[in-house]
Amino acid sequence: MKYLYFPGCSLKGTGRAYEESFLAVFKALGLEVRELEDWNCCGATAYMSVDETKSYALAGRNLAIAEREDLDVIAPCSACYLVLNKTQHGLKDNPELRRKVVNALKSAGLDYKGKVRVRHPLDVLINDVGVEKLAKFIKNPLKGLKIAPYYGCQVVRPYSTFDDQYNPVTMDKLIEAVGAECVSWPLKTRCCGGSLTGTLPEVGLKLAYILVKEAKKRGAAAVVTLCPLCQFNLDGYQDQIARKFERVDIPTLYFTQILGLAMGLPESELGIKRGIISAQAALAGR
Amino acid sequence: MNEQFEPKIVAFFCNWCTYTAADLAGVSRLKYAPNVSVIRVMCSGRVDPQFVLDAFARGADGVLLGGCHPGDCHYAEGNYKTLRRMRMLERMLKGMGIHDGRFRLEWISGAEGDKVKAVINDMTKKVRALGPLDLPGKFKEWDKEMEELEAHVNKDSKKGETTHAR
Amino acid sequence: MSENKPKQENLPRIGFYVCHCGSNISSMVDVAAVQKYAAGLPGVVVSRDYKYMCSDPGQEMIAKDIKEHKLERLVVSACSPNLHEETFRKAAARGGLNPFYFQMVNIREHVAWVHTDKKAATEKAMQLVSAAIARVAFHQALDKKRVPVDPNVMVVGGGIAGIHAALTLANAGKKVTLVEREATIGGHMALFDKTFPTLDCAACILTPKMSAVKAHPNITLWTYSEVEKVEGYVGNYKVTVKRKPRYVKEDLCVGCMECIDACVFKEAKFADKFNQGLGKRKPVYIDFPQATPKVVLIDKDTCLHFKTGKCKQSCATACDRKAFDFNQKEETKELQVGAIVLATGFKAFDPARSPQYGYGRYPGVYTALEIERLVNASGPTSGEITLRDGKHPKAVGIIHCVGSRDAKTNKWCSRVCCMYSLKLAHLIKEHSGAEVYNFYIDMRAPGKAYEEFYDKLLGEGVHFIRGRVDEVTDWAMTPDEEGKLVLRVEDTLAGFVRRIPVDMVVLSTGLEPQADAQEVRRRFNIGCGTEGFFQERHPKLAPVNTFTDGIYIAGACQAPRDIPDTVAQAGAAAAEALALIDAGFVELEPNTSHVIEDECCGCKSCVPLCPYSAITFDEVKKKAVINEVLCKGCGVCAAACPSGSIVQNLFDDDEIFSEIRGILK
Amino acid sequence: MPLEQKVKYEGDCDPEFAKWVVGEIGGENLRHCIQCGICSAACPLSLYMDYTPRRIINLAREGFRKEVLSSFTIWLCSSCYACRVECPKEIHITDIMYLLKRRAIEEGVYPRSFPIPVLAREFGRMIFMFGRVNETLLVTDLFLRTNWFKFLGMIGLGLNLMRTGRMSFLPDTIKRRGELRKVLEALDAEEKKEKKEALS
Repeated sequence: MKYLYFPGCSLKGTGRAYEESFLAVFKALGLEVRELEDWNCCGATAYMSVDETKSYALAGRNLAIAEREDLDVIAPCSACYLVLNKTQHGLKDNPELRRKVVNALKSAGLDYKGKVRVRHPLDVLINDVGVEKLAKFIKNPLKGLKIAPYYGCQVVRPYSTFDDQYNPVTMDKLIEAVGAECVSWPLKTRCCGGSLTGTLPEVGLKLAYILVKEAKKRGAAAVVTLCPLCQFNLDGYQDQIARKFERVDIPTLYFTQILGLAMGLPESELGIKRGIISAQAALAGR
Repeated sequence: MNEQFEPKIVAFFCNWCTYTAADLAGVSRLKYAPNVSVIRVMCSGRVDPQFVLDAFARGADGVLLGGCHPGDCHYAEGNYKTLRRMRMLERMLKGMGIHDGRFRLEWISGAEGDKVKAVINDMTKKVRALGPLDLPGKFKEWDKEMEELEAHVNKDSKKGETTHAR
Repeated sequence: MSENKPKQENLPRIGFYVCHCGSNISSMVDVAAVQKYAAGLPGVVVSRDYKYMCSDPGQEMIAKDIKEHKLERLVVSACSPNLHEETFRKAAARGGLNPFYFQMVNIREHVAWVHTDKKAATEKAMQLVSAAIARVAFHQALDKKRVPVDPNVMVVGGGIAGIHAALTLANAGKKVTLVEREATIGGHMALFDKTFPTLDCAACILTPKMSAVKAHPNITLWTYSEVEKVEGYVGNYKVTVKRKPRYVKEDLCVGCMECIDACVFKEAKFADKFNQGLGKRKPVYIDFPQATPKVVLIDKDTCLHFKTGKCKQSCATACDRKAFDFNQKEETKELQVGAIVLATGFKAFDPARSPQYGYGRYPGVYTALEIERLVNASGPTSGEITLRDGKHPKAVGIIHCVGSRDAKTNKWCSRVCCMYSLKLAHLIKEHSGAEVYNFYIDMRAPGKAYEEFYDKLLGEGVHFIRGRVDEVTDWAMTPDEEGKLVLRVEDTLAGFVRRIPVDMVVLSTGLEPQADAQEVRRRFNIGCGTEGFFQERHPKLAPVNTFTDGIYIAGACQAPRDIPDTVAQAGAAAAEALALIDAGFVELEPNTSHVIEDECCGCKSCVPLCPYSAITFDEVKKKAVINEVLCKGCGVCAAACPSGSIVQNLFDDDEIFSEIRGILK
Repeated sequence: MPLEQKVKYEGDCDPEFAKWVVGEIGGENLRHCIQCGICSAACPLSLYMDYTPRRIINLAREGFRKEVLSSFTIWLCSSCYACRVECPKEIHITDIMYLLKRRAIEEGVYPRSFPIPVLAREFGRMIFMFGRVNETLLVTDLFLRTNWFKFLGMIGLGLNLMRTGRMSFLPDTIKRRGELRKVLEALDAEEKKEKKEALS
């Protein structure tokens, strides 16, 4: 199976471990992934607040480039996944918007007909590959590791096509597939604070704190997520959380990282060491 | 607003589902384009392909046929007969250059007032974009031939010979 | 196609009338212009407009004109023929004109109410008028056919609606067959403890009616039975009913329940459906002590005999009336009835569709029907409010509108939940002393003594928080919340979000159409609204009638409703059925088809098309023959006849062709 | 405590405001709100808001433009869409928050030193220049423009990111910057044309 890959800005920066583990796992599974040629930033949540049409056009350029090839586009970052899907919906449902965006694209020699399908790597792993096939690749099951699955917001809401909005379960299935234990908790889709950790730390930190605290309280040794910003908030701000509330110290990994570990890929290829809160203790202590 | 082409569309609605749905659209005060005039029939199965042809021949730009959903026909299976008949008619119309949604068959239940609105608006928009059909103009010559033929046939039948020309 | 146009000089004298309908029509259609336009059309000798054509003076005007102007045809341009066609036919008859020399033009529902441009609407109205005037010239004088009505009635569904309808009809001396799917009649009402707003006990008012059904000489009660097929037409329906085996002979069992004690299962260990799974029962069981008929039955799926074939059948041995019959088979019965009342009820919303409320995930979350059983003195806990772990709740939250008023589940208001939530709040507080919170969006108490009941609850100290609960979780943020179910809600009247910890959550689930409502309505040839409830003929003026004559609907199968309204509607449905039966005959619309023998070429195309087998072939004459008693007037044959020799009354080729021409003039 | 008059006069409302919201993408269902408050209950940030999301919807619908645009609520929205999927009337609340933010920026009524609108603006500028966003540069820029004092508190995090190799100081850029600019400028031209037409 072949896919196009839309990294987005975070996977080239703070979410580097996500890119590394995603690419390593897909390669090991025999899935071909090619980076989208000359992609630009999706616009994320911030740009929508500045200019709506431009924000659609920004995503539109990426979709136009992707449409040249008849392949699904994988967007691992939640914000990218949401924005690209939102653009698909917006252009489909609103003819006036479609006219404006397509005209603007045409003025730069681009065109978009609306054929691209935007996927999340979790969707691809569970639905294209399948849990049964994944099980065959598991060499090193993560027995005894208790994991809290954390989906965050923008992959499941509002456009998810592959999971339930209230009670998503695809990552739970993956956690079970790698032999780990899935911790049941009600906060798996609650907001991590998003960009508020940076802009309004007093608010953002509280949201991140609630999550790491509850995960730990329920006995999880690690949180597993599918979004670079979630990972950054839960992992990167724990010092500040400790200063403001209490020390929690729970590592946050990407689902691609735990899958890679269970498949026996070397830690160095999966960016395990890029976690600010080290995962070593959790991985060793099981 | 500038003068735009307003298509004339003749509709045949079955009494039990689609006509009732159109009544419901009215009671619900849904708003839709005034281009469609409805002829009531008891069942969409009553619609003779000749009705459709006649409507086009007399200047309709579109013909809409509405019946109950398959399986829901008040007369058990009239709409299946409609479907078969109209599939054939569609092919014939295509041969005459009438296509692209100028003839349309829709299943609309008595509860689907909103679908009446949606279908009528959509069809009006599409037929408007296609422009006038003007079959009467195109058929003027054919009509002449037909008249001659009919006169001929009538003469024959007056002589008392049986004819199945129709 | 025939071109036998009536010649200008031979045209019948047509009277045309256009209605303002107050301002309903005249605000969007230039009525005066339509009147003037019609006056100029061929054949029209009288053209008038009037404020309300359907009023007595309007009808009088028509009758008078027919006589004075020797009118031979009548066209009225007003509302939908579904509403007033009959009215104007009668007006024509009063004037001495055959009622079928009349054509109605619908310029209200199909024009005035749906368009926004007066000029275009007026033009469309003129097209339709021109079509009707062109067609009416071809109308023929017709007579309505009279068919006798079978005086027997079938009622489907044995809830309070079906029970009440059956009793009303039986009391009027009609023979009624009441068909119920479950093993007992009683329906949802039999599950309730008390009823709002009077708090009288449901069993006390329901069970006497159930016994009356069983005892009534005019009622045949078929429980554990389902209607399989319905054929025929108004006044003359043939119904096939399937009777499921109970493995107990109904006429022998007296309901002593010795067999249940004797069952090889010493302990009741299977989920009791009647008690919403909160209690247990044995494979041989009876739903509740007052079940009607009071006859036990065997659940084949759990009975040892049926599962293994190795059971000593101690139940059968214990029965001194020898009522057990393990070889009982499904029976098929046929019925002849003139009218049918459908009272098939509702289904409670399945809260698994709103996973945010944790039903099935947290044992402390219950549906309202489960609570009905818990507070019921004859329920699994004998009326004690206990949680699944045996503890007593200190705080209870009742969430309104679960599966109602929500685009993601059901858009409609289920109408009874506010009031039953108040009732449950009162009962829970009374039985357990717990703090009770009601989470509502709008408090709907529009019935007699309902607002007063709300006032009573306010006085009892029940908390009322106006807001839709977002989520039920076991996520504790404070020590108080540990071990509790936490409800997050905006107290919209206070203007901030609150977290409220409780031990028990009650989901006030809404009312939905039965799961098989679509199949049932197809079987009875009636319609459903978009939400899936049975469609009434008119929302205001024919609320218990359907589009199929002789089939009436009552109770929550038509829309969510409470007991008082259900009973009223059941009475209304029974009265409609009585009116049909006591007339003794029905008049059928004469829109049947017939063959013009001389023109039939004997090709037989029409014969297999008729769904009612009304067309036969006369082998001697080599012509098709239509039996007009069997014909229901769909016109499929007329459309198919290659020689044009089949004529459908009121929808003849000439009539429709002239209508097309009228529109496209 | 100073007494404050709470009455609102109809003259204080902007009747065009609700019409504007309803006309924008995502604002269509505004008027259907039944004020059930599930949006506020679902919102992880409503506890910090001056008006709960439900109140914003009602204020917007009634034309209280000033109150809505100067509220903190719209800037606190983290676009998690919890309200959107819960709303029983399918009101696109998150999108309404977006369009209110845009209007607030347009009218210049947002709090000057409030970092969120600044982030939005800087984000846009960076995309126009490079086509991509470098998170490190964006955050640094943001704190220098709003509250450099807070920046000091972030140094620890910065060092951690450097240690784990997750930080970069070189702006990432796309190859065909001209292409992207053309797209964006075409939209600017279109908007100008629209405004001109609206005036004439």
